[in-house]
Amino acid sequence: MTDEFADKDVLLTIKDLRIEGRSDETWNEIVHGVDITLRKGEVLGLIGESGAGKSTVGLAAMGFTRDGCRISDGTIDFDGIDLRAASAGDRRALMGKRIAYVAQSAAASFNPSHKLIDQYSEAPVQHGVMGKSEAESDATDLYRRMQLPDPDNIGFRYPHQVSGGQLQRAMTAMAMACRPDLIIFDEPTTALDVTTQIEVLAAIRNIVEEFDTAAIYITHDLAVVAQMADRIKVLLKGDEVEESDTASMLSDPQEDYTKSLWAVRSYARPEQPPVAAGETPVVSVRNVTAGYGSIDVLKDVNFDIYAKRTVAVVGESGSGKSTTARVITGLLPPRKGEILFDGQTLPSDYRKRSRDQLRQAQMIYQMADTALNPKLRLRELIGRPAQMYLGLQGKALTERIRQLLDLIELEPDEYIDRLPSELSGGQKQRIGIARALAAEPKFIICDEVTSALDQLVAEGILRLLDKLQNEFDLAYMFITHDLATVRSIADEVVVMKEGKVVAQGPKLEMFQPPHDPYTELLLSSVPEMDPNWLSDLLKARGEA
Amino acid sequence: MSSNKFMSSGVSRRGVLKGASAIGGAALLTPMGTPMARAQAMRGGTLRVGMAHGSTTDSLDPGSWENDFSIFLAHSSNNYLVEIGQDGSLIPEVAEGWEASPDARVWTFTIRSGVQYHSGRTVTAEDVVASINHHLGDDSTSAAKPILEVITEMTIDGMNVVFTLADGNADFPFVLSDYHVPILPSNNGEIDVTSTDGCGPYVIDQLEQGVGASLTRHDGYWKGDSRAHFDGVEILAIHDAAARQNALISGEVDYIDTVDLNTVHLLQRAPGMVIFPVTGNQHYGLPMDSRQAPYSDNNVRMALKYAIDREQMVDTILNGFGSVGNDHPIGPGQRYFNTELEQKSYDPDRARYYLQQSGLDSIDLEINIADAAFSGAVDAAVLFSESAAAGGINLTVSREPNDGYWSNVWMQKPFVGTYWGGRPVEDLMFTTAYAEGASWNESYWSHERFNELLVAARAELNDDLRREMYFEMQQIVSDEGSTIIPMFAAYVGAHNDTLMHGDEIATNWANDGHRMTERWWFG
Amino acid sequence: MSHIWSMIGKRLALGLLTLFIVSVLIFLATELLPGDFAEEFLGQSATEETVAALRRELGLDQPMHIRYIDWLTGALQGDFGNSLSNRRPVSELIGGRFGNTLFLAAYAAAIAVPLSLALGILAALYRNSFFDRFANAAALTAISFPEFFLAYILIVWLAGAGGLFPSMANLRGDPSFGDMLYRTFLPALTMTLVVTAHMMRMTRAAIINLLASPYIEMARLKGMSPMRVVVKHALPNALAPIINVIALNLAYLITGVVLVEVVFVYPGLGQLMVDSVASRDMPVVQGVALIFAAAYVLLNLTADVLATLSNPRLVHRR
Amino acid sequence: MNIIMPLVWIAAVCAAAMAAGWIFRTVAVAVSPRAIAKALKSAPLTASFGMLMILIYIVGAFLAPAIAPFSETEIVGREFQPWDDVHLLGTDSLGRDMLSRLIYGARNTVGIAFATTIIAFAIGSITGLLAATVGGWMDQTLSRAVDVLMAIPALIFSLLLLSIFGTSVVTLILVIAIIDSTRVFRLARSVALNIVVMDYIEAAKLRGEGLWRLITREILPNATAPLVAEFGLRFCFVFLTISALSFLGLGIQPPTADWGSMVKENATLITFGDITPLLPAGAIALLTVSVNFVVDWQLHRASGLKD
Repeated sequence: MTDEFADKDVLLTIKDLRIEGRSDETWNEIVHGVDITLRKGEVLGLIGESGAGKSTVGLAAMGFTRDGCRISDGTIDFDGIDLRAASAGDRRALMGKRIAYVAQSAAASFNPSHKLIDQYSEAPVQHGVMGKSEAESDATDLYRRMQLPDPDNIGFRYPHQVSGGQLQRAMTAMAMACRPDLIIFDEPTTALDVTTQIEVLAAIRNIVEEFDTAAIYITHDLAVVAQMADRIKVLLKGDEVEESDTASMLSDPQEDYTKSLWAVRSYARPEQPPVAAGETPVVSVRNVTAGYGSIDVLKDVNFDIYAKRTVAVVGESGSGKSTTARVITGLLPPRKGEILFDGQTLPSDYRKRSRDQLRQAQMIYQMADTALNPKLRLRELIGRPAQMYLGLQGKALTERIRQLLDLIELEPDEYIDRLPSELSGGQKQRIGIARALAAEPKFIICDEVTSALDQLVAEGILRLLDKLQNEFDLAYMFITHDLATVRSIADEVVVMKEGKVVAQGPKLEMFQPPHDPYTELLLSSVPEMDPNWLSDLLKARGEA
Repeated sequence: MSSNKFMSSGVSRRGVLKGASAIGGAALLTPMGTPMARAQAMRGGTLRVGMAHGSTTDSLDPGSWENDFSIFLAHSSNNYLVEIGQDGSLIPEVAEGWEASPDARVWTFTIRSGVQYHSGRTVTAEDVVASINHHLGDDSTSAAKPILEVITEMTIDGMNVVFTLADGNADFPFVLSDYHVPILPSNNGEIDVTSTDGCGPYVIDQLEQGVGASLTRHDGYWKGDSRAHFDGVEILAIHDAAARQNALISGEVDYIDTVDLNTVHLLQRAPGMVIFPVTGNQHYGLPMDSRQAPYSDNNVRMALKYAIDREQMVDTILNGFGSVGNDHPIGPGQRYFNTELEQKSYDPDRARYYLQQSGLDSIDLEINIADAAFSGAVDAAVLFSESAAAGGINLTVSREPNDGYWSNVWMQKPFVGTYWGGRPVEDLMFTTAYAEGASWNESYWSHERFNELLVAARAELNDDLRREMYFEMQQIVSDEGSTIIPMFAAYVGAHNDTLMHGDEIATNWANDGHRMTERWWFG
Repeated sequence: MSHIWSMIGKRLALGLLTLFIVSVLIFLATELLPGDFAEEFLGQSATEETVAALRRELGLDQPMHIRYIDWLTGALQGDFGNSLSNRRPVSELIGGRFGNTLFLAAYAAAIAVPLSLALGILAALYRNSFFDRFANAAALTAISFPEFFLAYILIVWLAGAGGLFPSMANLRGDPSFGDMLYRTFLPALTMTLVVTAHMMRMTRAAIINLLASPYIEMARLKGMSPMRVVVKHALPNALAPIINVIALNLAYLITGVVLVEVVFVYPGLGQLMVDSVASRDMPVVQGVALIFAAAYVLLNLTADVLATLSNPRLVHRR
Repeated sequence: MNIIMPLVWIAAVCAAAMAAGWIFRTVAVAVSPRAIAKALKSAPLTASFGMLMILIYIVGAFLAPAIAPFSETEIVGREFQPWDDVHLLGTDSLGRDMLSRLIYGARNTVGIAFATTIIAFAIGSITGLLAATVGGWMDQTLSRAVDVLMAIPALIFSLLLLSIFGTSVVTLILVIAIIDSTRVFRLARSVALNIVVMDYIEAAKLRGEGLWRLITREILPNATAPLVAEFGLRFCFVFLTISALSFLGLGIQPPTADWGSMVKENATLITFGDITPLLPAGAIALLTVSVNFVVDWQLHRASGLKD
């Protein structure tokens, strides 16, 4: 595919880019010499796990660095303009006009105080490209091309009135407002559900092709980048690993690191023997109807979880997955139905449960950042449940904390007195696991525990959970929207939609056709490594 | 000595028992006034006065007047039966003249005819009776009630009003000069306490209590051109001392009362500024409850009297504007001031001596005081505590809130602070604050000999005998009294040099006897 | 929008409750003060007889709860009683002074609010620069001087002999509007200095707080100038805390400036309140306290309504 | 009016202050243990200057009897003596040594302000956190009560309370603390409302933690940054409150030296161009600015903003 662009003009040249970041009052190099050459109309995929410097490099392509970062060396040449030497004003004249940016979270990147269309027209009006009314009609036009619903009026809404997938498309439209030569896409679909992701990917691809815009597409999801990019560059901790055109990168990665990235999806939990007849489930959810105010979020939900088994609860956001977890933990007493634990009915409000009942069911949260008190050291974070439930004190407690750290594969001496802020994302999630284990529970709810993590790290966490399950005979309820995760870890699957269970059964059964239509939609939306997957899927759906 | 022809030998004794306009008409005030100055007096201009007092809760009821704003305003818009002259003598005002019976129990006052109120009406004898009756009776809330209660009967005889007193009182006309007793128009025997009408030199056009008042000259004023030279008067309540000074310096007012003594020497340096101190009878005191130990022991009281550094107080608290006191309330300018009494001075050894007399080496005392007692009272107490230490007296100063001081601390706590504006005659002062059982006997002091002398002197018409009695009473109060009176404080005002006044200045009150609007002029 | 109206209604009801409790508290406090009106009014010259007579006359010999209920009954019918000391209706006594207080507060606010917003925005824009640090230090210095002392300093500088402005804010004699502005310039300036620092610091902090937001980065990446980023993108989202702090300071300008009134001889409510407390003139104390409390409640309510209106999420529900 | 000279002076003072801050930082970094030295190194000059000043105040407060040339209460000369060799800053309205009173004033003023602020924060933050954590009726009751207290102007409220309960130092501290605590309550509550929605609070609740531990171990540590910032300002406002109260005749008991009262006692001098009253006022201002410089720096560190 490289040949396709060989005769086009070079738009962007980055040579030996080095970027430093400030931490602990000193400057440390975080990007160690990256080169990029991008021609007009070409899409470059930047891939790597978090901390690889993808976003930093992407922003540097605009001559921009975040606060606390600086470009220490290298050249950035955009269409003959030396961005490092250019004045701040000159750079501003390019940004938004000739180089545009699409951020990861459109919900956070749209200013909540202004209407979409005002934010759309800001760049064209301020850069003097067109007048306000012209920009507004142009916006409507682009919204239509982005296949946004009600394109004539959607612009007059505020960001919070528009769904996440629509916002992401509106943001892409906004980036297009001045018809830039280059767009930086910074993980634009990471925060979206699989089903929504497809629509956004399709819209982005269409518009980029239509206006022949060059793009740098940053992501950690290989399957996604395979659909979008002409060439792929792999980064690791600020260093270039390798670069080649998409097809050869997918079929024939050269470096070990790239190969390991490619191998992530191969992990699968071994098949478990069927549950013995007559065994009492650890947790039973019985006829649960629950909700907030007058709205029922859950409608008559039923399922069981047995010891040493993992039940994956899947569905889009808003389908009632997390609410189910809140009902089980007792944070949200149900309107109807009950929760049984080892065959015994649990009090519906957690405040009425005994300490032992509380101990038996633990929870691991999606965002380790908010789930760990940032002001407490690991000793206390992990030790507190052991101290509270098991009455451990002094030496015995310390010993137990060290055991737990060993279990989650962190070196006790090094970590026991750290603060959460001194850990990486994966390590934080491990602490969340250790904290749950410290209570010596029978049952753990894992709420999207890997969705905020890179694939390599996520895989580590899944393996760890798996190991612990076998070791301690744990029952897991695994809430996720990622079917790949389900495939690798679940024994049984519960599919939820709009508060109802639409399908449930053993994993193998669920992944075998025929599916329930919603399950089918979910399954088919999981991106695949095949560069033609998106085109084929859209075509198939278009025909259907 | 004929009762109706009595003439005082002393200057200020003149005309007490019988007063009358000497000739009348234009020369009305000549004998007592300041003819030189008045000859130069010029009409015109609006006098702007900044007063330290004046509260939003002030009222027009004369029985309630207590601060200088009300009193100053009262003298600007009202006349009284009797005026106290700049030399301390009595001058007939609404009363044309008076006569007393030989025992000084029955007094006949003749009301001047043709004295006009602002409203145009003329003053009648009924008005006079009503104005005084306002302060009497069971329901009276007037502050003047205690001093007027001596009147047992008032009868009207044409333009004469005859007062019958419970006991003889040679100083009765002074009583009627009290600022609470202006002559006001009456209706059915009652005065209207919501009206601003009066028969004084200026008409109140606008009055906002606690803020200020505007007055214009009363065209029909009976004293004619000899008094009230300003076209108008503006009185402003400026509570903050610095604000008052600033108003004067920046020319927003012409005169201020109660200058901040801490900085008066600095104010003096400002161009065109005249500091105007008047040493009268105003004195600051520290009364002790003589019923309570240790103050019931006169040795302790004497120890305290010698442990106070009076000179330092006058220097520091008054910045020199005043004189040392000798623990009795009679000022050096008064008729019977005891010139033979030894002046006490700071002597820690004698303080220690007296303390030993009461069997003590040292003593711990507490004084409860607030600046409400007098300006600089807390500082004075702090100075006292420093000087008393040398005499073996450990005095702790407890500052009380100004708010509520007079009801909660004064006459409630055993050792406090007080001030007295002074009274024009000895008897009034002693009767009010030193007589046994008097409402304002703030030290709960009682002395047999003193009480006898007080009654005797009041009705005594022989001047020499009277002097002797008052001398002894001063001696008693000074040596055995239960109030330390360390200083007599001058009234210190300040004005710009365009303001003129007579050579002599009244010492009975601040602001030229509160009659400056009537007596002063712009040069 | 209906939810905003219901919020206003609810808050007004709560506000009335607040006013009621304030009136009870103030009444109790006035009762607890040493001495009563009769004693205070007659002062040093009080005698037992005259005090008793005055109490009888004013009904102060009635038990406490009866007097409160009497007052409350009147107040509920819009009659706030008469001043005990000069017998004038409280509404009349307060009326003019309330106008004065509002005028001065509005004057000071008209200077202070734009000034502190501008300074806060500039400080946020040039954060950690010399300008920022200097403005910060200057504002802190200004608020760390007691306000009466600030007033004295301003008088020395700007009034005094041959000064530019009068040292007294004398409103007697029906001055014109322009004249009023001139005469009350110094007190307004003093109050401006007192409140500016707080509002400026909050503006700066609220804006800086948002500068790490993705939408601010987005605005910068759209090539917008720093000024536009701060004013158009950060400020509208920082309005809620700023409005709150402005409301608190406006309430202070109305209720907290008794010392400024004293120094500039300005007949406002603060002085009336202090005078009335000193003389235990309960109806006046109650009247002023209720005005102060109402001002506080209404300003807070206004702030909350404005803060709600400034947030599209709360105005335009999904 | 010559506008150049004051500007030159301001610039000179700023430069001198920054130089002092730089020297202090250099010395402090050199003598501190490594961990502290690393943090100190990052301090901007303003914060270094602030720390230096706070240190000087603390030393002054502790060593007052040793440093002050005269005693706090002794009358050593005539009133308002000008500055000279014996009385470096002259004497006050009673003839007490100004410099000595300023030094003793540090002890009294800072001590009282500190005690007051501590109490105000103890009451305000505990109730505030309680309201946010428990919510429901507890929140309603406390919030409404605070609304009522705040609806009464602070100065007038303290005037009332002090008139009722007397003006001893203890009452003064308690009255100001209680009135101040309403402001702290509001802040603590609003900060805590953002914290109680965090997952780690939910986790602690589900663990069965008691209210006290929830507040002290889980919420409070995360609310300290804004509370500390407020502490800096509130601390300084105590001086002003005392000063305002002494204007109304209700400040600290004499003859104790405290800056607020000293400003009031000498304030009229400023009218005549005598700068003596500026000294206690300046002492307050300098401390205010210093404290807030340090607080700003700490907040900046806590906020994680990196510019």
